[in-house]
Amino acid sequence: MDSWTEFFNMGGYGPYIWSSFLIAIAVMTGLALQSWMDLKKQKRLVSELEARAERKRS
Amino acid sequence: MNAFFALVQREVRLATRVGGGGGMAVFFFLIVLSIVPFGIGPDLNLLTRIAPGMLWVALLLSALLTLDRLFQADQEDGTLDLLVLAPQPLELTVLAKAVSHWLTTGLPLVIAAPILGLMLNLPLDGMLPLMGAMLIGSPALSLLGAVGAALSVGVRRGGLLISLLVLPFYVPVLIFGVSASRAALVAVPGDLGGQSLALLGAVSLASLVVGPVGGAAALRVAVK
Amino acid sequence: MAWSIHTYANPTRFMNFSAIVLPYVWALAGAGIGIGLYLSFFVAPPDYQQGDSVRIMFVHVPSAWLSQFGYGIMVVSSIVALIFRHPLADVAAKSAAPIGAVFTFLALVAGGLWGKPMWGTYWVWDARTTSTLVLLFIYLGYMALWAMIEDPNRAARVAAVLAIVGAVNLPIIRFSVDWWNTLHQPASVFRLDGPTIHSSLLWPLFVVALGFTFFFIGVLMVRMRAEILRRKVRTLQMQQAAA
Amino acid sequence: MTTSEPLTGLTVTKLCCVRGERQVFRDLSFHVAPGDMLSLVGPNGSGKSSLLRQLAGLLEVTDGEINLDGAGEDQTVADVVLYAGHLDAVKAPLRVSENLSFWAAFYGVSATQVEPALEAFSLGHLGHLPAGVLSAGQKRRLGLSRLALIDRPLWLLDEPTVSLDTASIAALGDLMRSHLKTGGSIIAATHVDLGLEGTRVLDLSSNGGASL
Repeated sequence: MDSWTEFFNMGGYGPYIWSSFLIAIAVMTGLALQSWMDLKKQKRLVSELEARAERKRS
Repeated sequence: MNAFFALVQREVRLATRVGGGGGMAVFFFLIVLSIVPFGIGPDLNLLTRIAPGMLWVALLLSALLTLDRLFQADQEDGTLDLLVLAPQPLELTVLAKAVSHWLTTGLPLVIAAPILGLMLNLPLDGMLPLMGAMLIGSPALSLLGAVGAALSVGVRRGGLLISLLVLPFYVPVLIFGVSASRAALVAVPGDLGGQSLALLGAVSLASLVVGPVGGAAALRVAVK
Repeated sequence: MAWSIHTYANPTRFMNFSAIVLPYVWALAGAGIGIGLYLSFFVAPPDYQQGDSVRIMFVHVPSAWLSQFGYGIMVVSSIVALIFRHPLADVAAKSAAPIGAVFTFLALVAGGLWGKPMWGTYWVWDARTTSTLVLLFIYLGYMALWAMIEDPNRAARVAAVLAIVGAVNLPIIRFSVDWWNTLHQPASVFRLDGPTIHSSLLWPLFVVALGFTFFFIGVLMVRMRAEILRRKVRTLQMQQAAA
Repeated sequence: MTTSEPLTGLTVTKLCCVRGERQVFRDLSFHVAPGDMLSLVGPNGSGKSSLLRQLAGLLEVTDGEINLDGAGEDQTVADVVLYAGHLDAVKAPLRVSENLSFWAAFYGVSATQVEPALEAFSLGHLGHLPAGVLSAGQKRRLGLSRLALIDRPLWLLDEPTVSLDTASIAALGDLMRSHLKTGGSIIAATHVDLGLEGTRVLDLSSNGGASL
């Protein structure tokens, strides 16, 4: 147990180290997620528009 | 070359007939600088220390203020098409535009700077270095600004966009300009004034290439 | 067809290619970041001078590298877009900008969090920090230009001019900021050369940086896919409006 | 209006135009010889303005070719073409004569030509006034007086008769007739019959973008 506390404490630098890693993880995940959701949205729009064009043609 | 001077003459004439040309920019310059003491207090020693920097920042902002009409007005009334189609190289046309912007904004501000310097308690022997540095550095503001103005032709709220695009590119001008201006005020080891003045000149010369070439490239795209 | 061979063939090929490659890119990104972090936390020793705070470098250095990498991609793509009119090039340039901006931001944040215990302040106006900040502004200006011009073809060419003008000016800005910094550096503060990293940390750092780079490429591909589809949506909408 | 450079004609082959991803027209081919007047007709959005801007080099050519026959190697479109769009390019704060003298200087025309050019549209007596006080029709005439001022073999006119009265339309017709007589060519988008002999008509509606 003691070694874990020590590990998280990081020689007193813990707060800075962990917050920098957490911010990085949050921001990078957010970026990836936002990009992915945008891709999903565009895919949906394309299929909607194509379906509409198909319906019109038939 | 005739075409070049004809354009400069026309631009200056237009600027002086609409809203007094340089007058507006000088007024803006004055009002920004007189706001400063309200923000930081009337401590004369402090004002002396920050005067060169404040004067340069105000110069940048005033130059920006007049940039958005540089090509936008011509685009709105169809003049830009004819400027692009004229036999004169587009690079020279952009250069003429930048020169007229400097004549109606940069030059009046340089002339007004000593008077405004007095308000910020800038000592008299600091005036000449300040004016010299502004004279050398301000053309770069117009030249780089012309690229930003050309990039935002036809964009709604283009004025705001120009500021976002151009201000980062003004950083070197500001740094070398302020340094050259304060050399006479603060005792610095070595001939720093001369060195920063030379660097400021180098930035202006580089802008002399970047401005017309970049501006013309942007305009060709913007018209199409 | 408005898109026809000129604009459509290459994007289609890219869509197929990226769909196959993406899983591998994500796997490499995950492996690089995972292994690198394991090595750096459990294998590498703390720095003899900076102690454990040096571990912030595992966020800071890869981010700083990618802030440059992103601008590099933008400039190369912009040149290709202007000269060869390659339809994928401006898609790549547009998609790289927000990713580059995000990593520039992360580099600044991680730098600040390292600076607080080391220098006693989150923000210093030192040469690197300042020129990274200017780079962030240029990224944001570039993105604003894209956002404010409606027609993607026009926006692409205008933005390409900006990216190239920026590339010409960035060295000048760097130099001026360096010069400004040495000018104002009070002698009492120790040199801010940035942390020198012990060699036992160098390998893990390299592995993390590699993982970050693959992450960048992965996000770039996703964003490019979305951008290609966005343009297709625009075309379809215009066709339906015209019909 | 004499043509400064011998130009044997303008050949357009399979020209396409895409505006903001929308196809405006495609596979447009025609030839214009010296002395030819080509009238562009078609509904709104059929691409009359776009075609004129493409010919002037102000709009990207998506596909196809525009050839200036007989033009020298170093001759560009700018040396051959005079373009009058639907904006007048008139600066309100400048005097009428100043407006035109600027274009004279910018296009390398002698200042003595300014007065006759103004006279072509009976603006000579207004030269001292600021252009801002002119009516819409007068501004139009001031813009068109560039045609009398600058000497280029190929005129591209976009709705030149808008807001002109009958007398001015007649004056424009005279100017165009003398341009054609001296071997010049004109391509104009206009609904008004200018009474020019041998006008050919190019109907753009058949190349429409509706066939997307």
